[in-house]
Amino acid sequence: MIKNKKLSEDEFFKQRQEVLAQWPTGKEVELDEAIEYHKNLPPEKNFVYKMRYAKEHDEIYASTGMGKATVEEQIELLQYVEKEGKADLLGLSPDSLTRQNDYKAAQRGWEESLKTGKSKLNGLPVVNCGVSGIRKLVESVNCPVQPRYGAADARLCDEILFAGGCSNSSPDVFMDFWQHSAKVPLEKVVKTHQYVCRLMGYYTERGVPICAGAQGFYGAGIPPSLQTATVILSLLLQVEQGVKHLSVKCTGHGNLVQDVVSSKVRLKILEEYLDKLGYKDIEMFPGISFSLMQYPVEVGSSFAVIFMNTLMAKLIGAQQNDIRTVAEAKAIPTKEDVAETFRTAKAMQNFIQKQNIKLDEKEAALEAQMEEKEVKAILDKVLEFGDGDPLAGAAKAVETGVLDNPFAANRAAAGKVLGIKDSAGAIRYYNTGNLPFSKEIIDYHKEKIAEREAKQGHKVSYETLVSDLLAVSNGYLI
Amino acid sequence: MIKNKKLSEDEFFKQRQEVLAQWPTGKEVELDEAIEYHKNLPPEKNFVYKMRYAKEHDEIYASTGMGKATVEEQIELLQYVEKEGKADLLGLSPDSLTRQNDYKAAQRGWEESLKTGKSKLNGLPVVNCGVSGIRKLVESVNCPVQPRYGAADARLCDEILFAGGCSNSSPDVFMDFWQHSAKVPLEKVVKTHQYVCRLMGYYTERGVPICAGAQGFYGAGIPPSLQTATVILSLLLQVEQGVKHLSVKCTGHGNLVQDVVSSKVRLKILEEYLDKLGYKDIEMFPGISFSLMQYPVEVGSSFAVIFMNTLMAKLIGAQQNDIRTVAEAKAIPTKEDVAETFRTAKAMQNFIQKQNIKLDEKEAALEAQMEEKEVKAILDKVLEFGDGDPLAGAAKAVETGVLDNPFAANRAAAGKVLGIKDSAGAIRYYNTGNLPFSKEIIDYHKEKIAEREAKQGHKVSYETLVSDLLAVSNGYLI
Amino acid sequence: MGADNNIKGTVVTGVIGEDVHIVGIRIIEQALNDNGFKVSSMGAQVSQEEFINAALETNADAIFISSFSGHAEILVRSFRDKCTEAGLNDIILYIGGSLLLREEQWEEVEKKFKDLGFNRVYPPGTSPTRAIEDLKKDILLRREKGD
Amino acid sequence: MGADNNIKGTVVTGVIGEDVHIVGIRIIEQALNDNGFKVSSMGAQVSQEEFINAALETNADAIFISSFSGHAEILVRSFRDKCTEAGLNDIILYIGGSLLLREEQWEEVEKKFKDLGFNRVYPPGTSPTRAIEDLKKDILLRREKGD
Ligand code: B12
Ligand code: B12
Repeated sequence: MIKNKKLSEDEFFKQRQEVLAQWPTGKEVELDEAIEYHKNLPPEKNFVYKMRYAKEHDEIYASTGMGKATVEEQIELLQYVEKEGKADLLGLSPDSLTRQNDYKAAQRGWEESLKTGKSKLNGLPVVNCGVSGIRKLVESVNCPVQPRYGAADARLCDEILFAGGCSNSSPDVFMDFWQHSAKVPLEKVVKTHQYVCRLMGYYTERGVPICAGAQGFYGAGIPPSLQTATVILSLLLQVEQGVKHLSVKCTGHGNLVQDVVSSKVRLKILEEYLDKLGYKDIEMFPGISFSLMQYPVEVGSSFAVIFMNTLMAKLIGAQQNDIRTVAEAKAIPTKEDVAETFRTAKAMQNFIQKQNIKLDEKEAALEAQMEEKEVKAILDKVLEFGDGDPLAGAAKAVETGVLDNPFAANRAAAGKVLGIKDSAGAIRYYNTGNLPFSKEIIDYHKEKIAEREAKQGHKVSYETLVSDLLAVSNGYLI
Repeated sequence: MIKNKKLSEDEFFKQRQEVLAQWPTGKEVELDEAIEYHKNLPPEKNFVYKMRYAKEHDEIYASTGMGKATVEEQIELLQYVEKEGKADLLGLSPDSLTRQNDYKAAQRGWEESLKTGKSKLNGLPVVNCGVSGIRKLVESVNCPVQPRYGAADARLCDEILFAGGCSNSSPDVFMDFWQHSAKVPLEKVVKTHQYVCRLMGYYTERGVPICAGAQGFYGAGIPPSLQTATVILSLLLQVEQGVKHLSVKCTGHGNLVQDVVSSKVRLKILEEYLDKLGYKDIEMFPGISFSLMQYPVEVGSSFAVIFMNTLMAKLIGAQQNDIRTVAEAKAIPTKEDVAETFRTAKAMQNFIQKQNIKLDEKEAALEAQMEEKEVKAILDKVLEFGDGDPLAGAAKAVETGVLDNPFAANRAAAGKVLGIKDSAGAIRYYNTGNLPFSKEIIDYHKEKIAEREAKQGHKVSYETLVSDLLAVSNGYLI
Repeated sequence: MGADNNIKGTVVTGVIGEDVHIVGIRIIEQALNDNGFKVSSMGAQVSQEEFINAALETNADAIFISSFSGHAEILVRSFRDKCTEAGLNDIILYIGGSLLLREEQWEEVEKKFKDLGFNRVYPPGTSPTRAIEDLKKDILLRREKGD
Repeated sequence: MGADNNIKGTVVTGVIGEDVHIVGIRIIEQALNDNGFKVSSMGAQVSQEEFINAALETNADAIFISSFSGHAEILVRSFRDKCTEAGLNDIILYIGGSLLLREEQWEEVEKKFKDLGFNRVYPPGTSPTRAIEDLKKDILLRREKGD
């Protein structure tokens, strides 16, 4: 049975031996030495310090994933983006073989890339590069190197990243279960995540703040409340293990009222539950990504997506402007792609960050009310299943579809819930599946959909759903 | 002595003979036939109808100047931009020789361009192309072809444009006096403009609505109130001659509070003066351009400028999103430059146009109050000089610097007023020159500048002014 | 376009390798269903062997492989041979997605995967309708040949 | 940069032809003034003849021509010859702005205008400081030659 309970130091260190034995580079990790290493890094390389600075100075920082197959290529990429892209955060994407713990295959890709001088992997094979490789990377730039990835079991990879000088990760249990694995059961994912968060807590308790992020699942096309409930559960796992600094990811869908409201609701309910469950001194940094199922192929429209992302960041008070490069729809971006995208984002951020615009509050009130009810309905059901423990009931919640995800890669997903846009571009529940919603909530969404049907003069269907998923890619909101 | 008085039909037709005799193509213009021609055009090609549609449907249309040296090249350009740029309005820039009435030199450039197949002029030699050329152009596309230009004497050029099927122009007396001529005296510019507006009124009175635009002068770096006063005077000239449809251009400088406020003040005071001076049934369409002295050379930042322009358009409720292409800083844009820029703008417009965001009203109130006082101080002084006539006192106002422009090409400008940014990026009067401002107003601006000096720890200077002019070009607000 | 609307068949679908990008193939599956095909959906992270076994079990006409990791070239190496070895003679093989790490000329990408034994190759953003039209034609052809 | 800071002189400035883009040259003028040069400012829409007459009148060391219309090539044709004819021997001629209609390789633009007799050619966005440093050097050179 899973429980949301801090691993004892014994358990942690016992498991740690196994973890570090998974690949030869595991031997390079020494916790005390790593903590010393962090303490000697310039503070602006620490992700938490950097976020705190942004928060205090109303700054917005662009962030995106970037990964090459070798440390040398990655250094070239990050240095270029730091200089030519005026970057404040430098993303680091591990490759997908590493994410699946297939270090042998990653090794082959790595060696072939070293030999040919051409990237043969879709990211950096972090584990194969080892602590020394990551340190070389961290030392080659001035901004925090920010690992950005999901994996069912990131234990060894995160060990190496933290020992290498990185100070954030995203042990996001539901994201990683649903989106980053096809066959791993939830219980297993919970365990690897408890380990990683315990490790982050370990550093944090010893004066090296490490930030944990979560976004619940890839939210494109799904109404925000389900994602919010899931994010909160993921974050509760993190704080129980000793994490103190949270990067709370919010998802924009295009309707700014809904986007801003859902980010506020997300933060508010999170605080309520942290409070209720007794977690103190938690620092939160909101981030936003305009989450699309399909990014625009056409470069012009992809700048418009960055426009919306930046505007959302401004309106919700995010520190992180989590964007995709203009090459997103096509392939792994080149350094020029990233730099151009970042320059645009930087100028937009500079132009907008201190401006006095906001959302029309009146329209937002009802939306906020309904969303709060939705989130709490889900969370309370999960807590009920777990007798007050947010994780103990999670497996049952997933099984019964109280927590659901229609676009999960994992087979263990009810996959009943479906979203569709209303006439203002907000995402509504087309199908609430087994979400524990009251009639009031269900009717609210039905009404919004009916409104759209009335406006467009025909019923919505599965095709509407697909066209909604692709609208923004083609330069339309709906 | 100039007076703001409608030309009698006699005077108009007498002058018209001279005008049409300036170049052989003048003979092609026949008013009654042209009116018939307009009435047979599809309504969506009429600029006023298109603006009205946009206003009623909360749409925002991108607009930019585009000019090639031959009708054939211009057709290729406009068709490409209409299709690949999803354009709603198709700008048409006459070349600068035509603007200076040097039709002979324009003819040489035109012929050389026809011969070599390469554009040798910075715009279309409208007069040389004649009515048939413009009609060919208008018939080759579905959107309104929108002449966008300034000239001290546009009489013949506008005759040909209107007869060719265009339904807007910008007989903007102060813009054209200060910015588009170096030596022509104001009185002369007033006369040519009264003629053009009388012509627009003539069409309008016969059921072919023609829209007149004005922005006062090229406003980059100068606080909005001076421009607003000047715009209003330009518009008063237009309506007196029978113009009924106004494209009221607003200028963004980067601080959204100031930008939105100034556009509202502009419209409000315009209505007040129209009312006061007895003009009825005037339709107004606001437009906005983020006016920079120097557009970004770097493509990334230039997309960020379009971002701000579009956001401003949204916030002020503009129909026209008056933008520059990403090539603006460098050269006359290619068709690909325009299409890419327009695609971006279109997606941004689509994303934002129906969203519920607005300005923080509280901060805006004081700004609005002060700006109103400034505008009225100037206007009332000009009216006082003219014994209640807005144009009779204009020459004196220009001479004495009650109307002023520091970046005028025309030698007849006091050139004393200077602007500088405050710490929030709003433009303030660094020097009020001879503007008839109260101590309250002068102090308000001084305070704002002092605030900036305190923040940055040193005095502002002429260098600050230059660096302010270039800030946005480099991706910063200030 | 000419293809008989009564042509139906069985298709095994899935995302190959360590890849989790499931959405594209889900949409294709829905469209196949809507068009009366039997779909044997394997989901994400499917190995070559799993594809082959499912095809054998369902006596499939076609296998639809989706791949977005950028590792497709390595992941489908010798897949056609293994199909043939397993007795899946002339089974229709389609592949689609974001197949390579760097954007290359589409013609080259297509050629690469045709040389690897795929009947058809689809770029990202392919509409389901197009794939289904193609499939109908290919099934007809295959059956005629089989006759 | 090596140039004597006491070097001063007289400069005629203006925008040539039908061109009204005045801001760039205004900034240059301000900088020339700040550096102790005498500036004879002709403003916008200045003809070749007006430039030459002003230079003769003020006994100028240099003429600064600004041009943004894209028509510069035509507008300055045979300007150097006319200067010489008028007795402005070896007068320093600078030109700056957005000189051609299409962006071309800068080296080519520069060569084109050097061939037309200009001592120096500046792209848009040139800092005043750079032009003034150059001018000091060129004036020194010219005076040394004159000796
Ligand atoms: C959503 C997404 C994710 C989600 C996936 C969620 C999920 N469970 O599905 C998450 C966040 C988990 C994710 C993770 C990663 N992703 Co991802 N992801 C995307 C994204 C944004 C959209 C993909 C999508 O769903 N499109 C929507 C559907 C409807 O369109 P479609 O997939 O094109 O499908 C249509 C057609 O292609 C066609 N089709 C598809 N397959 C087939 C097969 C056949 C036979 C036929 C006929 C047709 C067909 O039919 C579909 C319907 O019309 C793309 C970028 C983009 N395209 O905008 C990147 C992208 C695919 N991801 C990419 C990468 C690299 C990764 C990561 C490795 C992380 C990283 N290093 O950046 C990890 C991989 C994890 C793993 N183990 O695989 C790259 C792939 C690059 C490459 N090929 O070189 C892309 C292109 C982004 C990029 N530019 O870097 N990703
Ligand atoms: C403002 C502006 C206008 C204003 C001018 C206001 C005024 N009275 O000055 C208005 C609106 C009137 C205008 C009109 C037109 N403009 Co205009 N305009 C611009 C714009 C946006 C900025 C120019 C500017 O003031 N820059 C700011 C100053 C500080 O920078 P700068 O000019 O580069 O100057 C610096 C240096 O270059 C240098 N420098 C300049 N000259 C010299 C000379 C010497 C000797 C030296 C040493 C240094 C030097 O020193 C300066 C200080 O650092 C530019 C595009 C851009 N650059 O963003 C287009 C631009 C210059 N305009 C252009 C055009 C074509 C026109 C029009 C013909 C309209 C049209 N068809 O689009 C008309 C022409 C009217 C006419 N009769 O000439 C084109 C020129 C294209 C080309 N060369 O091929 C540009 C590049 C826009 C474009 N991409 O199409 N314009």
